[in-house]
Amino acid sequence: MNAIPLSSMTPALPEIVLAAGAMALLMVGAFRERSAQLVNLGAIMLLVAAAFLAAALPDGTAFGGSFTVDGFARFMKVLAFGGSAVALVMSLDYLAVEKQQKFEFAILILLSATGMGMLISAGDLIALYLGLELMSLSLYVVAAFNRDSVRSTEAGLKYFVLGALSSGMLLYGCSLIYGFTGTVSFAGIAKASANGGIGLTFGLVFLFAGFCFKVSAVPFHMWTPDVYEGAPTPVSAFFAAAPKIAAMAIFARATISAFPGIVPQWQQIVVFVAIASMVLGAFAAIGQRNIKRLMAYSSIGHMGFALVGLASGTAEGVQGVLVYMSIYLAMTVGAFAVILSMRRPEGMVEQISDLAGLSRTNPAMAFFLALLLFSLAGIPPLAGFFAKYYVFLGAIKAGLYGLAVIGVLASVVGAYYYLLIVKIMYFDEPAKGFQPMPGELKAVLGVAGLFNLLFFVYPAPLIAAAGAAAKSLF
Amino acid sequence: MASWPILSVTTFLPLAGVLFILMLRNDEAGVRNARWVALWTTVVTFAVSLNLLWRFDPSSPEFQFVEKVEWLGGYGAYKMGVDGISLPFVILTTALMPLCIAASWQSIQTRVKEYMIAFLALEVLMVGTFSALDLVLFYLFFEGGLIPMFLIIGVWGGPRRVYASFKFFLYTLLGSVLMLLAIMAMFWQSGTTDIVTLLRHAFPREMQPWLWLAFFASFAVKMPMWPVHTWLPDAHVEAPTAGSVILAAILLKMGGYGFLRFSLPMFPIASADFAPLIFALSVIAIVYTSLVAIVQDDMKKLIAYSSVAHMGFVTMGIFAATAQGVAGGIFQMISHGIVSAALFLCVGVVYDRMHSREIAAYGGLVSRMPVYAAVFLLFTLANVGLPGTSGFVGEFLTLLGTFRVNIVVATLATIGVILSAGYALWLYRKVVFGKLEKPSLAGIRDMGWREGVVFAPLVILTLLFGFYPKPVLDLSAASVTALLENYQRALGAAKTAAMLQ
Amino acid sequence: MIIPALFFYLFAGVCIAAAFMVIAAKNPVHSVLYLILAFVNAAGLFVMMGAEFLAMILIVVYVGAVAVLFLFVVMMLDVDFAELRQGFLQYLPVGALVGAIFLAELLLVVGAWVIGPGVPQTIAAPIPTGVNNTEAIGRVLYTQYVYYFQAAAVVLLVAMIGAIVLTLRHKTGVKRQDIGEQVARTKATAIEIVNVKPGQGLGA
Amino acid sequence: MYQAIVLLPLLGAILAGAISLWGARARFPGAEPSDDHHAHDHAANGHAHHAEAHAGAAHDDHHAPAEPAAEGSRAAEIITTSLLAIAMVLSWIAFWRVGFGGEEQRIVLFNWMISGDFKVDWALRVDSLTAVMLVVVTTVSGLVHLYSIGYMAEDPYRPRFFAYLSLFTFAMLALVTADNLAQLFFGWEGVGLASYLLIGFWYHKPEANAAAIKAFIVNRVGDFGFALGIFAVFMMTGSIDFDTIFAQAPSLTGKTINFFGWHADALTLICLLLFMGAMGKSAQFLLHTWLPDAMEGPTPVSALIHAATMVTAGVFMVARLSPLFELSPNAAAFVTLVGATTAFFAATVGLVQNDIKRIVAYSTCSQLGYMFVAMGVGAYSVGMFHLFTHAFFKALLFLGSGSVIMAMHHEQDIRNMGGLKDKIPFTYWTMVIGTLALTGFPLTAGYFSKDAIIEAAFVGKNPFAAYAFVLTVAAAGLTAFYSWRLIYKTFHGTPHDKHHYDAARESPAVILIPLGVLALGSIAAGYPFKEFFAGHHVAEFFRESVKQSAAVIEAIHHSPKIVVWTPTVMMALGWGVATYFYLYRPDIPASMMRQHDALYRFLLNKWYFDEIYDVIFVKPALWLGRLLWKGGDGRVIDGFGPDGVSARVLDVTRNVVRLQTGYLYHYAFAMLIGAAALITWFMFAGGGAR
Amino acid sequence: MTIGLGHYLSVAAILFTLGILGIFLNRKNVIVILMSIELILLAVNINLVAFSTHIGDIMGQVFALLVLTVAAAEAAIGLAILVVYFRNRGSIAVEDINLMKG
Repeated sequence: MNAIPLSSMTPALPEIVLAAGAMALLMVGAFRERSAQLVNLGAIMLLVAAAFLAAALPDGTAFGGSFTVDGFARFMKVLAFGGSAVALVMSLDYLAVEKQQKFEFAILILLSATGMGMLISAGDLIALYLGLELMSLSLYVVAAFNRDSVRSTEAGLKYFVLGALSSGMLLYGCSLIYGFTGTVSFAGIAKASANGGIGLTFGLVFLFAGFCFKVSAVPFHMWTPDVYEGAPTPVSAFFAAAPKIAAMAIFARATISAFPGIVPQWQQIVVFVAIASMVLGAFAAIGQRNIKRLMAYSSIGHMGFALVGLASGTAEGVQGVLVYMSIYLAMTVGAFAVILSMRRPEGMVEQISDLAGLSRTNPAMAFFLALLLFSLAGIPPLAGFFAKYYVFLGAIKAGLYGLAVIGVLASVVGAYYYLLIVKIMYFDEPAKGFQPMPGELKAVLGVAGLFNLLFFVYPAPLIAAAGAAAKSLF
Repeated sequence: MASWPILSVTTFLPLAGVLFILMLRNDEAGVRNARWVALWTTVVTFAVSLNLLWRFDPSSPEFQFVEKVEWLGGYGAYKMGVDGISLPFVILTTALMPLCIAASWQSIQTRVKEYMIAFLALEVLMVGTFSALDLVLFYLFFEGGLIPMFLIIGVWGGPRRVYASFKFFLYTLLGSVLMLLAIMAMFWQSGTTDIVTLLRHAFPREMQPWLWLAFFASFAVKMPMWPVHTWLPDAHVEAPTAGSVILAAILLKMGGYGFLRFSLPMFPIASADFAPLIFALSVIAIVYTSLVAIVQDDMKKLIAYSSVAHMGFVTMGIFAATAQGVAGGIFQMISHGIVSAALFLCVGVVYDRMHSREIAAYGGLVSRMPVYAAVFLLFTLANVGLPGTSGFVGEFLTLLGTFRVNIVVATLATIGVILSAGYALWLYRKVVFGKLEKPSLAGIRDMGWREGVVFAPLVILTLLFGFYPKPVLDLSAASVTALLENYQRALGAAKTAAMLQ
Repeated sequence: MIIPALFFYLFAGVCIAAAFMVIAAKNPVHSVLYLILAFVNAAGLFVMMGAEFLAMILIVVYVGAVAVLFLFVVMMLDVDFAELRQGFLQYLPVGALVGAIFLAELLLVVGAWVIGPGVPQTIAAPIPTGVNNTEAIGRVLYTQYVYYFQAAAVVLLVAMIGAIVLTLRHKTGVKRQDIGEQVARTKATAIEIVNVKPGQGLGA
Repeated sequence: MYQAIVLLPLLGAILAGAISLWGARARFPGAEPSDDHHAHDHAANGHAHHAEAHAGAAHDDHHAPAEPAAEGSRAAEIITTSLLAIAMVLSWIAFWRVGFGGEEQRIVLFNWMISGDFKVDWALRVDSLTAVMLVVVTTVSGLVHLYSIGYMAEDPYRPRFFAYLSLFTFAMLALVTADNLAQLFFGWEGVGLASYLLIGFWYHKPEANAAAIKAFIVNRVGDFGFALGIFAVFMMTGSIDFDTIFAQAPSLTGKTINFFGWHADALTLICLLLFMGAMGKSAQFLLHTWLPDAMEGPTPVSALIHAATMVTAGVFMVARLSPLFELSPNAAAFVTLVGATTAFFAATVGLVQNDIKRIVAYSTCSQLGYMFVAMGVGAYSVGMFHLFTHAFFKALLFLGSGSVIMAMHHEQDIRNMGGLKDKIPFTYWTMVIGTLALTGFPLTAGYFSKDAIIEAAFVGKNPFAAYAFVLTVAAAGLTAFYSWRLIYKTFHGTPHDKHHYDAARESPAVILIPLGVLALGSIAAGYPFKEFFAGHHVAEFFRESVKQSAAVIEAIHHSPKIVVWTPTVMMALGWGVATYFYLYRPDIPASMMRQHDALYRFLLNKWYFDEIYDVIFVKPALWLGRLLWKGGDGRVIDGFGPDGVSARVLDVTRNVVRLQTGYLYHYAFAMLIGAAALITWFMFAGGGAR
Repeated sequence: MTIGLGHYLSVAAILFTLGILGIFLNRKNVIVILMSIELILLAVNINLVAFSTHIGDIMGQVFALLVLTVAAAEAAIGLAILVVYFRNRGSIAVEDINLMKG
């Protein structure tokens, strides 16, 4: 019996802080009346603290390699925790106005973020599974958080059933991989998988099915629009931001660190999935009337683009993924800040047509949303362009020309529906205006918009950080 | 070399205007001030760009005023500079912008601040496109121009503005994304996105056709070449006057500039191989669109189609790869920039008064608008390519240069000279000549002093460059010579290599 | 050697048949019962493989808790059983076809299973000899892999919070006992002394 | 001095143009801009109503002359005319100095285009050929300016008219002083432009506009060839300077150019292409259709542009490029063929026309044909001689016609005239002189030049010389016939339009003086110059400016007497028939007209060229344009391109969205299919990736 | 007639397939879907245990134990969501769960 020194757990400090903080806040919530606001603020601070901690921690591993901290993990954790924090910030007003103020919401977000941290740092299949489940279970609950709404509960139910199915597939894949390689640790798998085998490939397919579900890549994407639409809007914002990052992180980490020996196999899968996602995301979004659904399809498409970077399987590609995810985060929270402000006196609205003539009724909001939409469409000089630039750079280097061509063509189709929104905001006659934007949403939108607009001025830090992070994976 | 980053200042100066306008309040005074701020910004920018012209050494084929800053972490740098090929376009852009602002003075009455901001942003992107010396930076500026132009067409455009703006945006985007991929492939192949380095880089023979085609996809749409030209008439018709001016005068030139800057020098073998394709498309464009122009009933559409035809001369000249062809192509672009801009402004003058672009809605304007008639006549003739106007020099040189290389192409293209007389004079006759019979036109007034101020420089330049095109030709001569020398050398080397095998 | 084989086929056959009935049964209550049957037989298989502890857990946790929970919910929700199975056959052909292909491929792969060449070197925690299965698991679970243990605990916490936040209802109008309030009651707060003058009543 | 000759008219044009714009502007001031939009909008509407009412009251466009003359009309007239007069004087001095003094000059003004090995300057080339043209152009132009002061007196837009006239003169002078092909082309197109503007001067007349455009476009067809010719010259010689080209020309013999698969002899091809330009400008057969229509313009214009100067530019060009044509017998033969055909064809059409100006126009066409015949057979100086004399008498005839038209209050149909000789005697006599000269009455100017051409055709060595001889002789007869027909129907017999007849009166002096001067020229311009153009002094006079063909000139002098007399006989015959027909038996032409109805119509409709061109060029072009627009751009390119693609995208979208049914089992099924597809892929296809 | 690894894996594969089929062939009752998920997890556990004993590594069993734990948590959440859904919708028929689509 060898005792584990406490100091060896420092790499997991952010997660420990989050988990412990969540429990503490749980106590606060449970034993104090009307403490939701307090818990929310506490949770935000915890997330921010965790983000800083995650950024500050040095490289290292804990729990016998189950938990890894490297540049990649740091980068992704900052994004995931930051995204969670922003999502929580954006939910404050909504929850208050919609009379949904329950302290459990913040707790669940915190625990979900803990799961994300674990997922990002996972060093073996079990840690991966536990992190994934910790993250997902919280997500299932928050999707159904508005428990008196049919739509919200339906969203939760759908998400749960399909999520459980996907984790079943993922587990089945894990079991096959374990059986073939005799180990669950990524490093061990990498060693044992050097010469492939059909069984391992099968395991890979099932494992990827699980990952694809979490990043909502085609054909495992179908929950996304329904859940985005049905879930309370701040929850959709949260879904679009943080879990995607964590899932993409583990997708990248698992494929790169565990399967370097069978690159051709997983590359084929990723290429297929990326193409399918980009194309479907672009096409299906065009037909949408509900802006949340549209954002869902948009996120499907964007995950496809991010996967393009992964498909190349090189450091450049992963760097592209990291850059993509960071910028995607900024774009998507900004867009959701607008969606969360689409409130008329009679309630929230979420039809795209409700944005008609926004450039007249609220020019600043329209301007920033337009910026974000052009950025989402990948038009230079906005940040979204650089996101696409770096992933395709990776793909081209890896010689994936077909993928790249289909990708850029899909981005053109995708540009269409973003333009459609711009058109509605700028070219159409004004509809009734929205209520004034709450301050925190203004701040989020402003920061996100300016980030997207001015990213090109000094992109080097993010790119360098992403480059360093990507290298740590190889 | 300049002690201060004159090129960057030229490029980004309009942003100062944007900031000023943003600070203005949205009341009547603010709107008025927005106009003045925009005008002064563009005028100052023009003045600064003249400084560029002043200090430029036309005898050197090298890039000048080069600035370089690390930017994308090894995947692209901020590098600016101009040579004899790009400088004319920079000046053209800065020179036309004040005119566009002035031309929009009264015709734009809604969302004036936004309009001015869009134009100033557009100026930044256009000047940047012509002075970028890094592929990624170039792409950034090149594509970025879509956003303000999309808004200009969409917000301030005509009745079918949505269709037109979407067509414009998506069409050009579609072409450009392929170029982006080619840029990446070039980066990995050569290890740099620095245009100056790439100009000397020999891309492998088997790679060149693909890169060339990708760039072609972008520039052909932008140019626009037949058969990817159909966005242009729609965009022109719906855009507000100044938007049409910019579109015709500068945005189209980006395609030709791209061919000159990238296709020809970087992929010489592919350029030579694909020259027949370009020739064929150019000739089709010239004849086809001229014929189409003849039957138009919308003034702007007619001019738009004629633009396509004129751009056909440019592409043909460039890919003839003779000194006259290339220099003629450049000159034709500059000249077309002036002339088509003026023609769209001419349409704008009557559109502002009557709010119709139907040719049939006009007639006999000469008896009420003599000055307008004279100005319109001059530009109509320049459009026809009458010697003594700038339109002639470009057309003549491109044809001359092409004839040496391919007689059939030059001959067929010359047919366009006949047809252009047909549609241009027909338009002029229907609009300006004839009896003034339509009661709606009885009260139409001639050009005011502001319109006069807008047209005056264009008139002067059209005539000046017609009689004395030397300044423009000299400006680019050294660069063109160097370009063609490299091109021939590369072809020669390829031929030798092929012989050795 | 025939006995283990027979037992294997017994457990496996019953398990598969029960699993089939889970999805095919008309009545969800029956489905739950078949599920329990499948679990019990799977536990038998676990025992055959030497994983006694897991077999026990399967019985205790799954049959004892999860399956009962299912039963409870099925009973609680007022479901119209008669309509079950309608439309079941609608997608059966294509579903069965895909399922069959899927299964055939899985069987082909797992049937031809060979241990990868690198496996013996990669084993992280060999099954210790001389200790029983429970202890073997315990030894690693509480030491080397306490992380998993803790993480699983957090997962369960989430499940608790989630279940509570979703289903717990604070019904308004229901009087609840508040001990603190009861204890804090004083005479001043509990009693109001009204001085009623005779003959006048309270109406004035 | 030469700069002055060329640029003075330009100065005049600019000044007059400025006056014209200034005046027009004063009449219709521009919109006054205001920053206040609301006010502006309102004001604009108000203006419209106001101005409408105003227009109804004061300006009535339907009676153009009612408009007051533009301000500064007089100033414009005086400026342009006097500048032209100066240029004319200078030109005669130049003619003397260059032609007889031999002071040939080449004056470089400044660079025009420099690009690689291509270099063109603005330069004046003054040699005898130029000098001849200078005097022709400035003299006729000066006289026409003067004439126009009277002729256009009632027109409200005189400054504009004079600006155009001077602009034309400038362009023509630039053309004749050109030192290289590009500059020649500049002048070429410049005169085309001026012609376009002047034909369309009365812009409110639809026919005038149509004629103007037609003139420009038909000329452009010729220019198409001209331009190609320039390109070919540059390709073969590396230069378009005349000196360089001529120096290199001999070395080009035997070289070929692959032109659409035809390995053409380089020089022949070049000459043919260049000649195509000449055909357009000089209204030769096939490209002549614009000239008669151009008579829609004011009569002075017809005299200046469509008789004396512009249309002879083609002839001038061939003369200028004679070193090239000389080396290409095939091209020269073609020139002869076209010239002869035109001479005959136009004469036949001229027989039956009724519009006084059109008759003269066809006559011009025909005479240009003569000149080309001379060029074709190598008698360049002879052609130039005819050009020189023709300028006088044809301008005279046009201006005389103008005088008649004025007298008849803008009546142009000779069927409505008659008996005018007593009302306007001066005009009558000058017209008769012009007609005599045109028909080649002995000792008039036309006699020397025309006979020389016919003789040259007779002695010519090229395959079409004989053909040319026959046709030119025939045309000489026809010319006499239609010319006298015009005189008789206009001035003799009985007036047909009593009202106009009574009102007719002689034109003012400002009109009659030019007529007189030109009449003098028509008589005197022949004999004194005979030896320099078609005689023994040709070589001294022209020196290197045109290719000498001493053999031809020599042969002319030794041509048989019968040949010398033939044209005169033909002239007499034609005159006689005309006299008989129109003076004594006016019923004969009428009955002939009835008997040969088909032929008459054929001629009256100008061999149906306009109709044929309409069917084979204009209509198909419009049809094709519409087809390409609606069908090509609309249906095919947009249909399969952007519109089609976007429609397909929407179709796909509809289907994709339909996949998203909302049913859990479909979603699960999709996931299963995805996984199954992937493992199947690896099982059977992709597994082999390694 | 030895019972090897392949046999256990085959059983697991059949259970897995049945679980998946259960999810998308079921039309009327969400609870059965949840049970199908349990079947899938059971299949995974059989796999893990089989591998674990076959290659002599205890990790597989640890993994299976954790899967069991998480599966229980999952079932709890799933049923909780199901219950709230039922409260809102009054039905748990699978075909009724399609408010959102397209």
